[in-house]
Amino acid sequence: MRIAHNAIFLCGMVLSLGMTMATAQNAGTSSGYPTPKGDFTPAEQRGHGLYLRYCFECHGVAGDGEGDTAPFIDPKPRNFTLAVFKCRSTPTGTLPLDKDLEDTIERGIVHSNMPSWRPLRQEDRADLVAYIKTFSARWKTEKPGEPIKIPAEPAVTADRIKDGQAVFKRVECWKCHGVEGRANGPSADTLTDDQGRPIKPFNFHDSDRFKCGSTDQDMYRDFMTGLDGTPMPSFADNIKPDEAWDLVFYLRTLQPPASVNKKEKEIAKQLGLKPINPNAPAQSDSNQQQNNQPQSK
Amino acid sequence: MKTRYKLAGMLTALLLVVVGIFSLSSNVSAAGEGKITGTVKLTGTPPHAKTIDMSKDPVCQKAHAGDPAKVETVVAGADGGLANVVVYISEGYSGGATAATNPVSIDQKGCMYQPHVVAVDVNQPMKVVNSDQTTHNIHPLPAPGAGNTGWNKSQPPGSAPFDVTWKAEEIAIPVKCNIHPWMHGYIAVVKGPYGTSDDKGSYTIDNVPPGSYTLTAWQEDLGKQTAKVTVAAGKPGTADFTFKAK
Amino acid sequence: MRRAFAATSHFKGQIIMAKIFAVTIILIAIGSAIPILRHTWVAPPDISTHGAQIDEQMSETMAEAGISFLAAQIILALFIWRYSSRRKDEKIRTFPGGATGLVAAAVILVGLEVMALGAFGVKAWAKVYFTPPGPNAMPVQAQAGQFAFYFRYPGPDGKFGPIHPDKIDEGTQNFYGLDTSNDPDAKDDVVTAELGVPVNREIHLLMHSKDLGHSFYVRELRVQQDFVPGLDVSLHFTATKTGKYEIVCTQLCGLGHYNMKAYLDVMSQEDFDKWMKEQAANQ
Amino acid sequence: MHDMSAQAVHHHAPPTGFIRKYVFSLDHKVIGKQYYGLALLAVFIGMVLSWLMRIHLGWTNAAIPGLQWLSSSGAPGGVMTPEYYLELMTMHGTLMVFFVLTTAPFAAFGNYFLPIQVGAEDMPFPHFNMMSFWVTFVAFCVTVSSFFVGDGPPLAGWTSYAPLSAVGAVAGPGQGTGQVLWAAGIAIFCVGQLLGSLNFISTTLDMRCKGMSLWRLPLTAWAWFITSLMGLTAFAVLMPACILLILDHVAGTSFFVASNLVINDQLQPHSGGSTLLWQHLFWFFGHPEVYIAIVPGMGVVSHVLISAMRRPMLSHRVLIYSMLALAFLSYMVYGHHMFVSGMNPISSVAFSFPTLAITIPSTIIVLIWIGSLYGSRLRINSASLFALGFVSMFVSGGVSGFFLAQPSLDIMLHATYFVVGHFHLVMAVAAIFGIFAGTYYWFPKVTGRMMNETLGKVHFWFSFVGAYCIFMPFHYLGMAGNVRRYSAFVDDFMQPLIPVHKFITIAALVTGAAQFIFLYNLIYSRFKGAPAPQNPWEATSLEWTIPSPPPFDNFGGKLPVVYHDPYQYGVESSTGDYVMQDSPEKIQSVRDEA
Repeated sequence: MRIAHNAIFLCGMVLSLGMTMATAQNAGTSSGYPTPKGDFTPAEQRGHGLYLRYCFECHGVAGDGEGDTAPFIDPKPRNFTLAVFKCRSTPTGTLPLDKDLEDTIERGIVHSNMPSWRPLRQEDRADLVAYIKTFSARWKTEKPGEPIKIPAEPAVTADRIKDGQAVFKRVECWKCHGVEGRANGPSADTLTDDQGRPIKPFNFHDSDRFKCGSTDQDMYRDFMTGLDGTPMPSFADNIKPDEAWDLVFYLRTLQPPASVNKKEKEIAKQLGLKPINPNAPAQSDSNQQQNNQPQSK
Repeated sequence: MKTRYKLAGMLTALLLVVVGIFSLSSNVSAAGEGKITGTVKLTGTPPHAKTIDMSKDPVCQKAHAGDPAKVETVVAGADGGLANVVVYISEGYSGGATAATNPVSIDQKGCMYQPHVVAVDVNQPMKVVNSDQTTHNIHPLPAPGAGNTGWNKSQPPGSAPFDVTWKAEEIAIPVKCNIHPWMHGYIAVVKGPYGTSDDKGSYTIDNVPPGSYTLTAWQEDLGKQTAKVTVAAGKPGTADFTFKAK
Repeated sequence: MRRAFAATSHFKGQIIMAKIFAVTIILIAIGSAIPILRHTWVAPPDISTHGAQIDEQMSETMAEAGISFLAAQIILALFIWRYSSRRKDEKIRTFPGGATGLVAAAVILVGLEVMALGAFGVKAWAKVYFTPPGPNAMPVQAQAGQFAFYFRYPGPDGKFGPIHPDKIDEGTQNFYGLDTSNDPDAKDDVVTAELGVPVNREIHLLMHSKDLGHSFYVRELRVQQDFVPGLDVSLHFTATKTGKYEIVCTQLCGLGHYNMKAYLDVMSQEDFDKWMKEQAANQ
Repeated sequence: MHDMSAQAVHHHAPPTGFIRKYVFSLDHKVIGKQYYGLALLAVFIGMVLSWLMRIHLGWTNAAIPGLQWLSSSGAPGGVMTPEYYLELMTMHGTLMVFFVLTTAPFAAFGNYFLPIQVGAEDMPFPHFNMMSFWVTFVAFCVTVSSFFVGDGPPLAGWTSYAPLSAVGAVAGPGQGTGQVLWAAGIAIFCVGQLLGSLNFISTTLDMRCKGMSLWRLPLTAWAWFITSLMGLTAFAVLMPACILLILDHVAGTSFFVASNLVINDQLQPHSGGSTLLWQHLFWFFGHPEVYIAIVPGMGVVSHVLISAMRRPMLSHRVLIYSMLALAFLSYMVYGHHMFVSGMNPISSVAFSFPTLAITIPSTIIVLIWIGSLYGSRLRINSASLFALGFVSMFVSGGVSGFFLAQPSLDIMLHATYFVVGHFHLVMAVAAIFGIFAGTYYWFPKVTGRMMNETLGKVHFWFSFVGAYCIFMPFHYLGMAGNVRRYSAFVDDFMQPLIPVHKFITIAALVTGAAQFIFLYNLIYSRFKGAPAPQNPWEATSLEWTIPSPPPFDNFGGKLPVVYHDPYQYGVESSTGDYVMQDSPEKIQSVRDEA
């Protein structure tokens, strides 16, 4: 008994002393991150550490969007290995700018589980982007697209809103978003994203905030770039910049009253704007069914 | 890893000491034999020197009442002379430490380092002085593994100056004061004779035994330049350098 | 069995000692209250819009704490005075109401009172932390590092240029690691060593730590908030009186901690504009 | 309660030979004395450190003669450098909190008297018990060794906030080797306390003699039991935290260091760590630690007061329930150390109310102490003086908690001398007074000799008045916004406060010097004191039923049997106004008036 005890005791002493001395040896000198794996740049290395702290639970260690919490999340976390991103300032099919990704991380994505990471520091977000870009080879082979130009926003007028409604009808936004923008268009229920997972169109009556930012400029950008990975296409080729602004103003009229669309709502009220009728010829949308005005929510 | 560096550093240090001892005896005759002189000039417009805001510490601010201190990264004289350039023998010098007797000093005055760049021989004592009525901490940051170990000491006002020596050649060790973040200087630890250019850009290297050498001139921002020079008995060698402003 | 306390001389001695002790306690209690009542050492007058509530809360708490302090000390002293002189033959009596009364007193008188105090105190706290900065609050970024504060104004474009930590070089006065040659936003950023603010203008302070934990403490503003490395904490306040006030660091950050300070310079709008011009000229 | 008097045979024979008897002894009494000695050593060092700090704060640029020999680099020419001040401050806090306030009232007294008071021959695990002391001793050596290694002890304070404590030597002198030694020392200390707590818990639960129900345990035993419960959980959190800190230093991990930190113009290669994590881990230990330091003091003071008042407390059970409530609440309030730390301000509010709730059990305890004085026959001696001083100090320190429990006031008072005054009064001074009371009270039992009463009273007066002179002004300084942990006061608004600091310094020097009276009294009485009877205070609990000093196996091989509640005072009996716990005589026993 006593022998055993002495043995244990001495081991304890020796161990603790040994540990202390050993640590004292390296103290302060080797303080640093483990040697980078692969050919990580310092920024990517830092991003790696941040990713392992904040991101991988949803986006997965491999960045494939298959994190532990992914099964319980809808919409699903982004799969970085595809390097396909919704919110870009670059044309559809191209890679986004780092700035776009940093903005997304800072802004978060409303109507989803992606929170805003504004409390993180700007330079940390930059590191995260640097690391996220290591998940896909596209970033090595391709260059980000040329960011689209957003012309100065014109003043909102009644005609513009009418024209916007016409555009809404012409390019068949209503097919998915519904004639009143209630996300109840004919093909709304059949939509799937690129991975074949069901996805809902945006219901303009729900909120005045969008996934990729809520300003008029953001809406404009969404038309022109599309939201890659979702059924929302880019209309850069069949909407002229002016028409895009019209569309912006029209869609504002559909949204619940807020500071951003006060003007649009007033004009719409004066016009007594009615929902479009997809079947009628393009000119006269005026004499259509009176039921539920956009405002009546 | 680290320990190997340490070991290397200590070995070099040991070696240097031995060499030093030898050379001291041999240099006594050679001392004052030859010297190298020259000037360092700056072409192009020197960068705009930002003024330093010392409002954080009233003591410092008072020291510069009237003319605020300026950043000393590139200090050019009226006639284009470039100051704070360290000129040393990078090749061809066989002897060890010279002039190890006269201590150079780095003074913390008006919350600036005077001189901004101090050159010192390996194992030559360097005196650290605090002439201010505020506490400074002098914090050299040698590159890891170069053989010099960093330290960080405070000097309250009125506390005695202390001497330090550097074990290995290193050009140059940045030195800073954490309490006054704008305070930055350099300690150029060279092996053998050296000179530092004054605000007219002229420098002198004493105690150079006859022979032909490669000189290197180092400026903290503009980098290094080299020149060949020959020193004969009684006839000083000359070498001029010209740096181009960024 | 030895009677250690029977010797009367000894007994007298301890009675005197007890009475001195009682008096001392009372003297100390009253003595410690005097500087508070005479406001010998107090915080400087408040220059913020939210500080009044904090001061009010402070004085209320002081009143309550002071009363409990004096009451407890004096009763303790009185009991010591009174009951140290009782003889062996006197009967032990118990406090009227026993423990139950005391527990009730503790819970009702002290407990609830203090809880209520705390509940009111939350209002002052909420005024500082639960209200977002106004839409036209002036954004200023404060960066703390060993051992100085530096402040950054976004300049005319209202945008802060991105920070590149690897470009930070205090030797060349690039405290924020700005890349003025490449970043358009950074070109017009103004970095200063003192926090100049216009009076009666709400300031939205974005607190950014360069290296370690620091803290931003201005007594007159009734503001204290730590800098957290890796997190950008934001704070907002409005200074209502012009003047120069000291900003000190209250989070131990190394050997120069005691000397880590800067000045808050509250200026009239035109002085501020002039000052801002000078600073911008010196970038 | 199973009968243990049947197997009243000691499970290890009396040791022969010096080592086994005095060094690696298994006897809980010797271990208790060893702990007490360690605490004395630590408190002496800590006090000298505080002296140096106080002198520096009073006369900042004055050369302290001889200091340059203590540390030539820390104090060139005797003028203390800022980093040396912070190093002394760190070591003062560490030594005092861990090696004095935790070891003396809990480990030292508890080890010696808990087994006796529960009527046991020894602790259930004597080997663990011995190991707990020697591990603690190793921890002490490791911590103190940082004075002599590298460039001195750490300067991050006893709270060692990350990242200052985690990034290594680049953050300043002492942050390399010194900081690692500190963390290692504390980690080892936790091991020792965990072993000790295990022993205390099992002693209280399993080793009670016949008739000793839990409610019949004296308040001291209850206090130690509650403390050991806290220690078991609190130190179990601190130890891993310290190990993670060491890993951040030597293994290059980033538990507590965020990314993109630029220290001395060097971009640190860490990433993803959380600096607030350390504060959460530390204070989850740190706040219970406060009660680990003070609750044993409460027990000792109650114990001493009762035998001085010649009557039991108004309510034995309410006192115990209140101490339990303190222990329980202490886990839900740690966030009040972090109100302005950058933690979510909502959680600050959430933490503030449990903190305020702590005033309720504390007030109950104080009121019961004071209320029990009413109608008592108070005996004044060194022990009871210190016990009453404890009550006064506890009140003074406690009320300042009203302020610090409110986040809105913490904005003004956080990290000022107000905090320093608060925790020194309520935790340090009060706990130390508890230690003194216990020492004067139990010294006769431990050594068989009485302590000198006169010296004791002189010591008390210096300590009591001195402590108030030192720590009351701290509150005023704090309200004027005097920031703590400053090695010099360069800010303009602090200049008028420096005279106060000078006053405090003088008070501290005098009060500290007076402690040598105690030391002398301790040593002198140990050898020359008047021989002590078995029960000098006419007390009732079990430790007074055995000879002083107690024999090796406490009860001479025959475990006692308990018939009464612990404090049967103010009753008529054959022995006078009290009845020993183990006397079989039938009495009209004093009931709990709860």
